[in-house]
Amino acid sequence: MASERPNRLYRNLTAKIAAIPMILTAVCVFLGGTAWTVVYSFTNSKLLPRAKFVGLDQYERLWGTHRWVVSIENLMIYGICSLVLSLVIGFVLAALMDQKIRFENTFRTIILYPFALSFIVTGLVWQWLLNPDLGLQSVVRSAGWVSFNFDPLYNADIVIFGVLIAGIWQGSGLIMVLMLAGLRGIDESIWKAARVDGIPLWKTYVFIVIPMLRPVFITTLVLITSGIVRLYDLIVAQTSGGPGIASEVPAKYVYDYMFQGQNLGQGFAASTMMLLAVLIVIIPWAYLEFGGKKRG
Amino acid sequence: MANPISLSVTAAAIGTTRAELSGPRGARPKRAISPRNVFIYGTLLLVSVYYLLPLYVMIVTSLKGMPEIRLGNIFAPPVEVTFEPWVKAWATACTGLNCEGLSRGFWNSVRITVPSVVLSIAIASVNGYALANWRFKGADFFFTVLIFGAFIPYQVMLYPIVILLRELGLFGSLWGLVLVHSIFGMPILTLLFRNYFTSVPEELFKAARVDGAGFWGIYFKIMLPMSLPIFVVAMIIQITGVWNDFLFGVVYTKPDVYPMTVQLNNIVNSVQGVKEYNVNMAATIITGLVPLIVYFVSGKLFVRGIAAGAVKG
Amino acid sequence: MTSVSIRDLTLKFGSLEVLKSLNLDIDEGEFLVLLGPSGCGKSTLLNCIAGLLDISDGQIFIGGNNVTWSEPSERGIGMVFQSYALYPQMSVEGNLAFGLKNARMPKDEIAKRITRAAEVLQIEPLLQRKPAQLSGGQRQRVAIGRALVRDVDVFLFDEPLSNLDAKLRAELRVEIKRLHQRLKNTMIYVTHDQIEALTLADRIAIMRNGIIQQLDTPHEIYNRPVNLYVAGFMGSPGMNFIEGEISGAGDASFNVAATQIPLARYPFARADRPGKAIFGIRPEHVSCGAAAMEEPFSTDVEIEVVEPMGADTLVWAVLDGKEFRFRVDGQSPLQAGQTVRIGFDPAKASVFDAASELRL
Amino acid sequence: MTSVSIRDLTLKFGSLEVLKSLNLDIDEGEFLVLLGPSGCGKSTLLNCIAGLLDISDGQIFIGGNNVTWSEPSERGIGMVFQSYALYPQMSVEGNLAFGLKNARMPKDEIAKRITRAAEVLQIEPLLQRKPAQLSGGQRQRVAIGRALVRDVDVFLFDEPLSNLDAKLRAELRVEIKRLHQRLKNTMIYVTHDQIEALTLADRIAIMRNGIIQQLDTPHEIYNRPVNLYVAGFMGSPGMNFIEGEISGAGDASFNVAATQIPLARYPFARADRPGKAIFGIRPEHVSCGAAAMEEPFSTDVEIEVVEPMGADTLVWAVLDGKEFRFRVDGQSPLQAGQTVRIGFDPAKASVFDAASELRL
Amino acid sequence: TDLEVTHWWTSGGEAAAVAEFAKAFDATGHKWVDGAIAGGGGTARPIVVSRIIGGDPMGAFQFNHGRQAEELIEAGLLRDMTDVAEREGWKDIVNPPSLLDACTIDGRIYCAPVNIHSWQWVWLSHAAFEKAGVAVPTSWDEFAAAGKALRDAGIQPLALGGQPWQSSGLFNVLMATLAGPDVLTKIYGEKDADLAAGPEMAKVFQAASDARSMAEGSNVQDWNQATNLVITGKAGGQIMGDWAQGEFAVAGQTAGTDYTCLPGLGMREIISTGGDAFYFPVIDNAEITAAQDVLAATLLKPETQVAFNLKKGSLPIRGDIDLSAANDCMKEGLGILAKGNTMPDVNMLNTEDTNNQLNDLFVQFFQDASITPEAAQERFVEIVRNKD
Ligand SMILES: Nc1ncnc2c1ncn2[C@@H]1O[C@H](COP(=O)(O)OP(=O)(O)OP(=O)(O)O)[C@@H](O)[C@H]1O
Ligand SMILES: Nc1ncnc2c1ncn2[C@@H]1O[C@H](COP(=O)(O)OP(=O)(O)OP(=O)(O)O)[C@@H](O)[C@H]1O
Ligand SMILES: [Mg+2]
Ligand SMILES: [Mg+2]
Repeated sequence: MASERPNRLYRNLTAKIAAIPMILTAVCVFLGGTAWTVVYSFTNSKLLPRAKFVGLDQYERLWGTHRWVVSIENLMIYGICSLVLSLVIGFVLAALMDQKIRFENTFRTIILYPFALSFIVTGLVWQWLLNPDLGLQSVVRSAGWVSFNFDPLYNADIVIFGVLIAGIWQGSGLIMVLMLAGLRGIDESIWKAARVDGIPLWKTYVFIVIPMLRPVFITTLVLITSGIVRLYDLIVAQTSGGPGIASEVPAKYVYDYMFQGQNLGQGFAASTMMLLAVLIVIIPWAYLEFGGKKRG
Repeated sequence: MANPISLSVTAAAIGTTRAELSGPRGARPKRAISPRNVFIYGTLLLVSVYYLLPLYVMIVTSLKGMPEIRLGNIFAPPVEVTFEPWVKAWATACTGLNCEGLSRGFWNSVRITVPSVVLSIAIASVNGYALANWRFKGADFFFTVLIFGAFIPYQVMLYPIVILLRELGLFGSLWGLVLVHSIFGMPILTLLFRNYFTSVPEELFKAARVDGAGFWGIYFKIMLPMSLPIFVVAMIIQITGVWNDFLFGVVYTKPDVYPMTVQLNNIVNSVQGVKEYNVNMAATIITGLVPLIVYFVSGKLFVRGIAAGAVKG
Repeated sequence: MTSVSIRDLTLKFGSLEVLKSLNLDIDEGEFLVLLGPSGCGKSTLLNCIAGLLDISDGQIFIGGNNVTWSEPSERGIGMVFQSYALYPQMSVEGNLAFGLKNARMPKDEIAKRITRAAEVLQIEPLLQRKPAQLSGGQRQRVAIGRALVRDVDVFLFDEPLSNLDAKLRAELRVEIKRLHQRLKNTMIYVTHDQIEALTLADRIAIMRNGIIQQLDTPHEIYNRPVNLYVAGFMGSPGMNFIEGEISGAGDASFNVAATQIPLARYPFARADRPGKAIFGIRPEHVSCGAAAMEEPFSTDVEIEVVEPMGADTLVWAVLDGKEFRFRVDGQSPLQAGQTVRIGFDPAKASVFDAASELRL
Repeated sequence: MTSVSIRDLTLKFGSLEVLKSLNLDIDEGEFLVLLGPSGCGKSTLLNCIAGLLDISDGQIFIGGNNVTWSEPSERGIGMVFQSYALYPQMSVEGNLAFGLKNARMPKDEIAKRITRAAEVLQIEPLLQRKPAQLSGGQRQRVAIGRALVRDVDVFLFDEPLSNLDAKLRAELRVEIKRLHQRLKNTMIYVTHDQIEALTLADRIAIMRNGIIQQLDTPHEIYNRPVNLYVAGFMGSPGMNFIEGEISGAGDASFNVAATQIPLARYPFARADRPGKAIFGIRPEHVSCGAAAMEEPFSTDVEIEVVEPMGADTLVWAVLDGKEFRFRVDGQSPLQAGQTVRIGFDPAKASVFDAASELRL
Repeated sequence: TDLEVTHWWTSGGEAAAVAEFAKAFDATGHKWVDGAIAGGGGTARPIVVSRIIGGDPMGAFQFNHGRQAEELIEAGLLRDMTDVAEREGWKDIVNPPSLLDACTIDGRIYCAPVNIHSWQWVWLSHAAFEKAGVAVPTSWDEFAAAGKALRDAGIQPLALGGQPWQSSGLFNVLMATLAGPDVLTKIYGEKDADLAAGPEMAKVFQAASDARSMAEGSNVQDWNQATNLVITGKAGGQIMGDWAQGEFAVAGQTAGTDYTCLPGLGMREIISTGGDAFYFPVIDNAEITAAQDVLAATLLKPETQVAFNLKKGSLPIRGDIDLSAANDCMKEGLGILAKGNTMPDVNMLNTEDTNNQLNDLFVQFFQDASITPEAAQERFVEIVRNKD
């Protein structure tokens, strides 16, 4: 039996070997890919990546581009609305589902099923439902309300909300399930204590329960945010960025410039800006998750 | 049982006033249509309409003929039910020269989805297990990077991965695509598994180590049998993701292994004259059918697994 | 005066009848303990009184009012839970004030009450802390405080101490007792720890399967259990039970195998004495060694295990092939394997009918 | 012969030093109990011995071998956990067999060992059940069985009884004691319940903040605690402490306010007796009423709370303005508010230096 | 040998045309494996590029003529087809020769041009004008003047799809026909920013603004949906390249009776000579290389050219073939081509990057009436100044 202190590296060697796929993915793909992207964002690569550095030119152009600014604005609007609405709708629905209701399974299934569909499908369906000549607007008009106007996908001012309707439709089910799971995890005696204290139900939710659901909110926040940053398929399927450039988003900007515009450098610069934004979100999260508390 | 209580009770009962006895008694009266119930069920029903409307429209439209669609109301049920759009979507819709509809892509999708799901879950569950129970130095760092990966827009990684796959000699093959799906599924799945395994009592793990089980012994004999709910969650998420993927399927493979979604895109985007909404809708439903069925079948386990794995952020 | 009065209370969960036509009267200022094994319906009864569960049948009166259909907050009760149920993100002060603020009590009144409660419970220095920063005992005190500030007539406790370790439990037990002596409120206290029940209660109600088995003072319950169940339930280590037969009428004796225990000094509660019976004697009523010879009954037993417990020592011996426990002084020199003389006074014993399990 | 031997064991979690250069020798067949408050490092020490934690410094020997860097399964130890840690998806038999299968033992040998262990623990009828179908006590027995079948030299128990209710705890305690008497393995047993420690241990190690305060027999620890901490920790209700001063040299006495306690009969451990000191006497060493007058020291106290606990009664009184507890018979007629004479023998007391808190 | 060919010809007319290629190629004993990607160049190009970079290229792929493939050629990823070209005498037959120039880098030929597409057409619906009671216009100016009448008749005056390239295409057509091809060549080819800022361009922008008001309310995405509006008489006209012709053909309409086409918008007889070309990635497999050679040769064979271009509605790249079966519009195009009134396609002058920027500008301009022509021109000048 060993009396020498063995090399640290060999302790739990199997575990380390088993983690190699993860380490490789993390380091080679995510870190490596990111670094590669950042490096090439300083070049003037066109169709193929080329190491001809041009400093910050791509970034200057990026921020001078009207479409990028619109994209960022859209993402902000969509992001904030989607975050708030997803959380609110998800939570309210979860709270309703938590009232020991009948047909809970049915309602839950109805609310969650869009989650199983792809964004492409979601985009198509809602594009159709919101089509003024075929969808809701024409139906309401043919029902007699002739002046009814609801054509978000063809109105540059509100097109992003048309996308939002579809995005919420698809995403809020999962949030609801997460919240519901969180609610179910709350100690029943908290509810009892609040009732004995004579606290109205809504106050119990707002002042006691919601603060207790912090971990769930963090999980959902991560989920929703990562979805928002990646928003692409839905836009492409639903509006293709239109009308005009009114519903453009950064991910689409990246894609279009990299592949359609054959200007990789510009695409990489835009990606780098997006990654930067992600880092701003994720660093506080990682800090909360790993910084203070240790397992014990 | 005859005991002193009954005595004391009668004595006390005599002492109480008659007014007391006439007060409310028994269960609190409940009305089925209370404002509370109206609010709850009303809201839920209203919300259900919002969630069901698209599905309804999809189904109804897919059963109509084109003339009917052009004339009418998208919410009206079909006057004349026709399954032709379904047949067309499945078997005869054309893209370029291929007129096999979605059927061409269905088996490809299966062939892509099954190994992708299996591999990604296998890797992610081992990762999660290693992270939760065998915390080695640097594990948290790698994990954070992995989570960071969850936020990277796919488009950004398109080229680096092309290069990666080329170097691995996997580009264009089914396995290359499987690998890509495993890589992009890894962050969220690993998070799920890690959270789940963290919630398994540590003592179980210790007991198994004392019993002489190694890394794999504990994983297969102790952890795996306990983690059905989280596997279901991972499976649903991954099946949905992989099956619905379009970008990777089209970029990293070639036509003979194109998944169904590529076909769907082709059908939907190859407009021949007017858009054939009924065929599009039929194609859309057919494409979404597999994840929908998987989800309907295992929905309950999904919710259970979510409760077990995801909430403890 | 009666403070809480329960009439024919029945509660069903679906088809499961958890409380069965239960009657209970609690006097004002009384400390009543509901004691029973897990799942017997103690918490359910408490929740019914608090109005947290809708009852299936019967009536509940608190302070003379019929509160059967009232909201929990209108019943004049305060409740303390096993898991404390503090609002985790409010400070201690916030926890105490929250209910009062909801009742739109003026600010200075709230402050006054909190100060008073904090003083009574000695949690003044903790008022600004969050529950997570408190120890178990401190949390428990805050939970009590939450009931205290509301100035209620009846306090309901649901196993308030069972999450605490033994030492803290002992201390808080005394604190609750003192609190009761000071406040003189009616208190209904659920526990499955008999030491708590014995030390705190004015009266104890022993429950089993939704039925109250015995409702009496701790002394009576301990010394004169009405049935075998209560006898076995109370006391740790439990009463020694010996199965046998009663013979004779006036100067009866209890016979088991070769041993005869005279029952002349036993105060029979009933006249009819059937044959098969169970004889019970508490370990602490057994003397040993020289003292044993002076008891009305004595015999030899072989010692199997000796458990020194500090203040006293528990001895596990074998009497007629059956386990027999008795308690001796902490400094006792007894050793496993030894044979020793033990004795007891049958007057301190309890004898039960073997069939009905009722006290004879 | 030494069975387990720990040399200068240090363990850090990050910068937190949980165990500080700890030394401990455990004889073969000894029953050692690690006792201490929550968070003092008991489980950590046990995990180090088991090899479940990588130590920061020091060495561990089991059965004469240096096992500092061995795998847990190679150390010849078996471990029983607080939450049982049974593999939920395996039957009882599967649970017992798992370790043996891992060691690639032949099938018939496995069967033989399981049969034997099941017999010893009386779980033969349960072998085919899943853990979820077992009661708490049965689960605990299976958990012990898992260590038993592996035929290990050293059993490690981490609070094996603390999830059980009081009654079951008392029973299983005796079973573990019997098991030890039969098997004569070395056992290391972690608990924070002092009754368990006193009843089970050959020797007790009292820990605090990762340091062993006293390692001795239960009797010594109970009656001659080496410092104030141990004195206060052991015993429930705890020892009464009175702060005061020692005066005189040969026929010293302990002075507090008006009261003087003669220390002539106290067996001083050390010659130097500084002024300020703390006098400790256990509640059960205090007599009351008539008996008090016969003790070397007696005084009057006022009774505050009386806690009848069945077999005996705990009285909380006030002596010189300070809380003072003593224990009397269960049938005692004492009442709150009464004044009563108490007395004790200073020879049974413990006196500590006020500054160093060490026994004088 | 199987040869996988990637292209984005998936609309009705396009698919029928591709089928002709496939038929001709299959007749040589090889097999055309169709790799159609719907969604246009934007979707297809990254697939092509990543497969080539990824080392698993298709046998051949379609790109637009011009600078799109430049870098791939420079990186040595595409085959030098000079041998085939010489064997087949492409130099002599391809007309106009500028088409082959676009395939030529450093004197080597890298692609096989298959058709000529011109952008400068407007397609007018007879039914629509009849309904509006206006004569079918003969020039852009007349069309613009008829806009109000059409709108009053409940007809969408100008059909315009929402895809960005349609908007910039429309603008480029206006520029070429109203300001003239020289201006366009100067601005795009020589980055003449002053000219771009000048009054001539201001006029073009003004015309674009008129077109914008005519196109308002045209809620379609794809170009052929827009064409369909014209075919069905829901819209008065559409400015779109000659590929729209294919859609009219598939719909069974006849030029002159059902619809009218005006090359150069009826303002100036000029067409651009863009088009599609096939490229052949380097594949280390002799059989495939041979099949690529055969395909390249087949694509330019006279019979193939005739069959393909008739279906596609584009002009053949060789002047020596008989197109008597062609319809009037196509014949007009051929005529202009024969006269040599050609100009280079925008794709040949601009990189995709610049096109992309123009797309962004004009799709916004045409969809958002609040952008003044002046503001748009300013941004236009900016793009021209910075283009490479
Ligand atoms: N919401 C419920 N639905 C159905 N059965 C219930 C419910 N709550 C409790 N029960 C059942 O009612 C019985 C009484 O439960 P109760 O909680 O009152 O027991 P208890 O005496 O408080 O036990 P413990 O000491 O474990 O707290 C148990 O058998 C329990 O299973
Ligand atoms: N994995 C860990 N990381 C960091 N600190 C830890 C870890 N495990 C335990 N600790 C700390 O080490 C100290 C000792 O913990 P340990 O579990 O040994 O206490 P214990 O004596 O067993 O307490 P208990 O009676 O509550 O089980 C505690 O302060 C604890 O917070
Ligand atoms: Mg309970
Ligand atoms: Mg511990």
